[in-house]
Amino acid sequence: MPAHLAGDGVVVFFTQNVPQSGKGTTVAAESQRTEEESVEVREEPSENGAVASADGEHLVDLYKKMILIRIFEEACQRGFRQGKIGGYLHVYIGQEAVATGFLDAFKEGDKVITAYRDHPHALLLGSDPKAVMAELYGKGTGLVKGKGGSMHLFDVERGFMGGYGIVGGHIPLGLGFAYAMRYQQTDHITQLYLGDGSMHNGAFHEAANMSGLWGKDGMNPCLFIIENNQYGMGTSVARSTAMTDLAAKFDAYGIENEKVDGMDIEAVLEVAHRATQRVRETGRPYAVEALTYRTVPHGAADFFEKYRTKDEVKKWRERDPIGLLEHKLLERDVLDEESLEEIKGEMKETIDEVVRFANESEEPPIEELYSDVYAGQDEYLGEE
Amino acid sequence: MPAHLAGDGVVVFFTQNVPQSGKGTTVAAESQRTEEESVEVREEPSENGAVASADGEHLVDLYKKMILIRIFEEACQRGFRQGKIGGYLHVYIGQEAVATGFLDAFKEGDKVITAYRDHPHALLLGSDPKAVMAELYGKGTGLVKGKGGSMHLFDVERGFMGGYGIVGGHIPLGLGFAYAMRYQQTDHITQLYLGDGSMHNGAFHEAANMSGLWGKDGMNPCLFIIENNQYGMGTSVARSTAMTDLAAKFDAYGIENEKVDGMDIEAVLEVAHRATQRVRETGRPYAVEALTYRTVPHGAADFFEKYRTKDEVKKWRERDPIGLLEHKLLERDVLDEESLEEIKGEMKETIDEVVRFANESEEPPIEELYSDVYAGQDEYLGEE
Amino acid sequence: MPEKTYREALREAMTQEMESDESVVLMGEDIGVYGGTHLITDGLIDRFGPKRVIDTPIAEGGFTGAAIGMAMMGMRPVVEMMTWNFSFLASDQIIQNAAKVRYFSGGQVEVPLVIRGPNGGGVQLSAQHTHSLENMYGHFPGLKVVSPVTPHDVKGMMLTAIRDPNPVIFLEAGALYGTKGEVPEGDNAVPFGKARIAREGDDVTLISYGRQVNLCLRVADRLEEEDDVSAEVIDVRSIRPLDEDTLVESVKKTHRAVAVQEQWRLFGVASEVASIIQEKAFDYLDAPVIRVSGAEVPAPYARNLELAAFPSEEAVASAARQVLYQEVEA
Amino acid sequence: MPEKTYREALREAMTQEMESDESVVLMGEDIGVYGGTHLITDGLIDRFGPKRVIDTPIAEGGFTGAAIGMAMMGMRPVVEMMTWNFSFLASDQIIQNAAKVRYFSGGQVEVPLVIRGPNGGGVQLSAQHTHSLENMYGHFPGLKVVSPVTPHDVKGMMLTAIRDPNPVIFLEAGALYGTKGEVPEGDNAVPFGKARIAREGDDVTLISYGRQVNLCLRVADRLEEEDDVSAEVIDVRSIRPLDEDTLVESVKKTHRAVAVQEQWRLFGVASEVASIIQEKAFDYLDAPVIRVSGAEVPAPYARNLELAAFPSEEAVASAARQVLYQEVEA
Ligand SMILES: Cc1ncc(C[n+]2csc(CCOP(=O)(O)OP(=O)(O)O)c2C)c(N)n1
Ligand SMILES: Cc1ncc(C[n+]2csc(CCOP(=O)(O)OP(=O)(O)O)c2C)c(N)n1
Ligand SMILES: [Mg+2]
Ligand SMILES: [Mg+2]
Repeated sequence: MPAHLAGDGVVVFFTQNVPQSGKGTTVAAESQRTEEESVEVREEPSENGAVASADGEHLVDLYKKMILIRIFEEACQRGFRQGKIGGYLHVYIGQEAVATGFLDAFKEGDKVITAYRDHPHALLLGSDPKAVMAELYGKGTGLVKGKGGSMHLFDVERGFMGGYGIVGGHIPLGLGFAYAMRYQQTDHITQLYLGDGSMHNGAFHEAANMSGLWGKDGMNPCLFIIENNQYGMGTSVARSTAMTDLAAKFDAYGIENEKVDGMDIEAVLEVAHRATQRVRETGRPYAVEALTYRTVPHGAADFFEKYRTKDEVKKWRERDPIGLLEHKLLERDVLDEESLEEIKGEMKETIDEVVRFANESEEPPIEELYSDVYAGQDEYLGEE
Repeated sequence: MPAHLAGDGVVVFFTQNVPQSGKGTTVAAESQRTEEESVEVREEPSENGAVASADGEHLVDLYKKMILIRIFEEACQRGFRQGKIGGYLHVYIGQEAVATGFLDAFKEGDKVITAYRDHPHALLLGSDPKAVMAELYGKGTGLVKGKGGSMHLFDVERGFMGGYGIVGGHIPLGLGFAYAMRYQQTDHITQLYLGDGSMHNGAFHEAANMSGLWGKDGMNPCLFIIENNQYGMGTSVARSTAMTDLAAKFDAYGIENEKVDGMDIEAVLEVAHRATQRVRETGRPYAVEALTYRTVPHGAADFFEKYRTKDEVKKWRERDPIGLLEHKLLERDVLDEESLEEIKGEMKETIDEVVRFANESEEPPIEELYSDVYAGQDEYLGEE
Repeated sequence: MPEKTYREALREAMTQEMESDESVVLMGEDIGVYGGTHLITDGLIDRFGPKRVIDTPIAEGGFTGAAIGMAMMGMRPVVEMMTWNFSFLASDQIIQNAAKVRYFSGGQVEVPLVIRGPNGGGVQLSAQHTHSLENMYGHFPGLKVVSPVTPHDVKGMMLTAIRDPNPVIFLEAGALYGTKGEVPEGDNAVPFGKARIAREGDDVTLISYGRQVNLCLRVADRLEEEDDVSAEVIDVRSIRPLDEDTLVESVKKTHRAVAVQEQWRLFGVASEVASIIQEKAFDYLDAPVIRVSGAEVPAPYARNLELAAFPSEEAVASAARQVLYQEVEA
Repeated sequence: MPEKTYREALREAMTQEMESDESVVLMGEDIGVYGGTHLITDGLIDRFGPKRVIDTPIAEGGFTGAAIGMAMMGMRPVVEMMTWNFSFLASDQIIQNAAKVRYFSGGQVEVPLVIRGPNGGGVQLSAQHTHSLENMYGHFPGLKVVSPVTPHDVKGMMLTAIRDPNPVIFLEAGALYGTKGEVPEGDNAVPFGKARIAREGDDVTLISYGRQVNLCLRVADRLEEEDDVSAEVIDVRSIRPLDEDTLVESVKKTHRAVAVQEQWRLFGVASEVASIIQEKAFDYLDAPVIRVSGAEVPAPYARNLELAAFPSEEAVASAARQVLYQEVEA
């Protein structure tokens, strides 16, 4: 069962054991749905294929996750403005459907790696939101003991391999995981998240090429998930490359690819399960470009945005993934306005508690400065 | 006039003022040949377009150049085995038609940059073969005063910007030249040579992407010339990437591209003039993958070649660019066997003289160790 | 003299040189339309246009290499490394090409290139975003490396850097972009290779650079107050070339020295300083040169840990006291 | 004990560990089918297959990063950097990920990774192919850096490196791959952090590592013959951690030291050594520690220039004489 958000005393409210009955959307040609599954979606998607559309309960579950992320991220922004959170802070507001959809296809044993916009990935994998927030608050109760901060979340036990601050630098690591998982003869895969801006960096190129190459021997089950939020900081895709079809860039590496509307959780879900399954079965990489948008500034410290118009932001807000999902839930009579409000209300309370926990936690003990430098006997090689 | 091979006392034997009358091969659609030009091919190709095929005299000229390269390179290999040449030595044997063809389209003011397999580029741009050989012999009379050796030939006055030893590392520099030439409002271009193996390196990716991007504003007249000799050291193209169409990799950067038979000098010539003209006119990059083969080991120190079969080498030797050209010259009655032998004989003598010069030259004076570290007043910042 | 921030002084130097020399261009990530992540280049794209203020993709190696190519063609690019932490990605270009191409071309080219950006720690930027790379780049012949700490010097050294025909690694005290100081109008070019005596004193020499100079000045005040000790503070400011004479002269006067750096101890600037002093002022030293460095750990995020990782007033004062009151045998 | 070449000793260590531990794999350019450009891995692909001896594209950053990922998953990759000169391209992966990911993950992962290859000059490899990067990598906490010079040590330290749960920068004396020495069969693991006394002596300590150890041994013989001086030669061999004690103990005995390195002077290993000795053996020193380094120029190609650029017997002997016969005041 998804220990998910089950932090000490935090209400667990995601539906468990979601049955996945197909409801309209396409099923990947090469895979077939089995009848009547009552496995947990996140932990074990259908044995031999992709899910089709999610049913109502499943959508509600995903809705709650997206709301969790949204409210958590808003709390982060407040914490930053209050000076409680330091360093660099990048939130996922506007992009929630992407990680939420793809991690729905996560299977225990899989590995997830991303850059610095990493809170949702930890939360969705079940890291305790209290520990995540405490990390941002620089506390000893933090997910990585206060040592990494916002950009360096890790929850290795749950498959979350981090949390990296150098654009593109994490990409080669993801292939390494994928190789290792095949070398160790498991059927696990890597979900490797990357930004549009990172694709013009050499690290991406070298990694994608090697992934394609190793994939020929079935040694690289790596799903590249491009979070194309249209900008790398203030530089739009069109100002960073002459060839703006990011998915198609994978052609150069022999990696099959497609695009998905990253604002529509159902669309993401469909491709997520299908692509995940395919990568798992073949040991070959696959790439999905999710078209999305961050409706907030790049980093929490950014105070002006010369590089895009208010109008543009407004237009994208109309396709806000949470708004879109609410619309579906209402339209399909899965939830009414009141229940939506209720969910948000509950989540706010939860997050208030999370923030309180982070705030009240102690700073890490000073000895922590010197630990974890080396593994084994020589943790610290300096003086004192 | 091509000062070309006009080293001190070295016979100048390339035809000057080569008229370019089309003779059969295709003319690029967008360009037209003017009547009766008697300009030097290398210095000024037709005003408003590509050349078509070369006439007999021109072919003889190119033949001599290719023979020069071949015999020069063979002399290098001997010098290496004799211990006269140190360090790393990479020769161009088998690939002669590529640089010879492309540099036929070189126009004064253009810039040429390549990696370490750089002797032909210097020779074709008119560097004194004596100075080139003396460089390899580590002498003060060398092209770069004995400081760079085989991998670092430079002849900036003639447009040769080097000679680099880090695979891929020179590629970004080439774009910089191209940008500068437009910034300085000239119509010059960069001829940027790169190996098949270098294309999987991040430097290539970042550079090609920026070139495509800058090209949108006409700010990157850069002709990428891929010397695809099938291997990066012992690793074949197919063992280094899952997508082996190297020209097509430029699609990812919005750079138009094509392939050419790099063993057929006439084919190279055609694309060289057409592509050069196009890049010059548009300020946009263009890429040509020349399919070729080095029929010798990667480096002069390599003593075994487990990575390819003798049979494969033999097959490619049948398409040796010099052999192919000889065949054409004979078939078209441009030269007879005897004149071919005569040309080779003369060239051997010339190169013998070149080698003698290199051998008899003095080592650089020890003060040279300390010069050229910094420009301006502080040439050397160390002690003594 | 007008007071300006470090940021303004820096921008002023670049603007001045861009106005007087068309070959000067700026390049980097988000320096144009976005205004620069640290606002150093804010407004310059409007003034000089996108051909001279060039926004690049996130490709440190690629754009640094392109800038080297431009410099070889006679342009004078000033490249922003958004932070020096990203420069590992460009280190091949910087070390293998910029530093050496003049030499291995037998002097046929020059590389008048400046690479600039914030160096050193900030506030809780954590492990991947906290580096002091002066020793790393300072090791390589062919490069010049400077590290100005005052608004005056950042302007003056930037003027010198842009005019220098060699590649200059320009390490800004990123944590001090907002601090003010006197900055002359016009041309206050500061030569490289000359250390600055930030405070005169007789009893002990505190040697440092970058934001640690301010730390040393505070410690000097404290030593004066608490110990009645007169400390001289030297701002090395030019890492390569390094002004050995000023260091040695000072120690010949004070007989005691402490070298302070934010970077890690092994193979750092302080080791070089100690090494030079013991070599050139051996007979004048009344105590070993003591080094104060950052803790030997990747930078932690939590503020309390981070503060413990950077050199502190206490650590510097205690090192000074150690060299001051040391019993000397022999 | 059987005599083996440095190359054979190295291969033996890797082979032994591959046989006993399935998680050990090799990666790098042309290490498999081609046999390794320096033949270190020759024959291993036939023995262990292409899944354990992985030929990579020319993508130093990419494959080093992939190896870090494998190591984080419990594999033990041994990456060949064809030569360390290419490692600038991987320096971001090495410094930002390998060295730090354990720390910034709060200890959740280990990175049992070895990156190995030839370091230092060869014969006329010229500017881009001649670097000694021990100080560069040695600066960063999280890495271990070693530099064995004997066939015995290269085997023993490789065994230790592969078993170490941390990233190890393994700098081979590339110029000595063909030299022979005694190498025990089986397990001769050499611990990190312990310097080796290559020759005992009483009058002066020559401190070095890599191929300069052999140079120092020759100089020691010469000093014995020509000056009747007994020189101790220390092979540092472990750059990080650095064995300060052995250095300090030796100098407490000899009172005089020369530190020799092929690398450039500023911020090099010799500066660190000098700095440590003056700090910890101040009262024992009868002369300053003198450093002998490579000339402050990119490596030239011509053999006569190259020889003048590397430390020579003459330079080391003259430095030794300088510290031996120095008039000491005070
Ligand atoms: C190598 C490197 N260069 C620059 C930066 C500074 N930087 C941080 S985030 C960012 C933009 C990245 O854009 P993208 O990959 O699209 O991710 P997004 O922030 O949009 O999620 C930049 C340039 C960095 N962290 N690393
Ligand atoms: C960054 C880097 N990695 C490795 C090497 C070693 N090396 C020298 S040449 C070469 C092969 C390059 O192949 P390719 O680009 O196809 O050029 P070719 O030699 O075939 O002309 C390699 C790996 C290097 N010089 N630089
Ligand atoms: Mg983005
Ligand atoms: Mg090749």
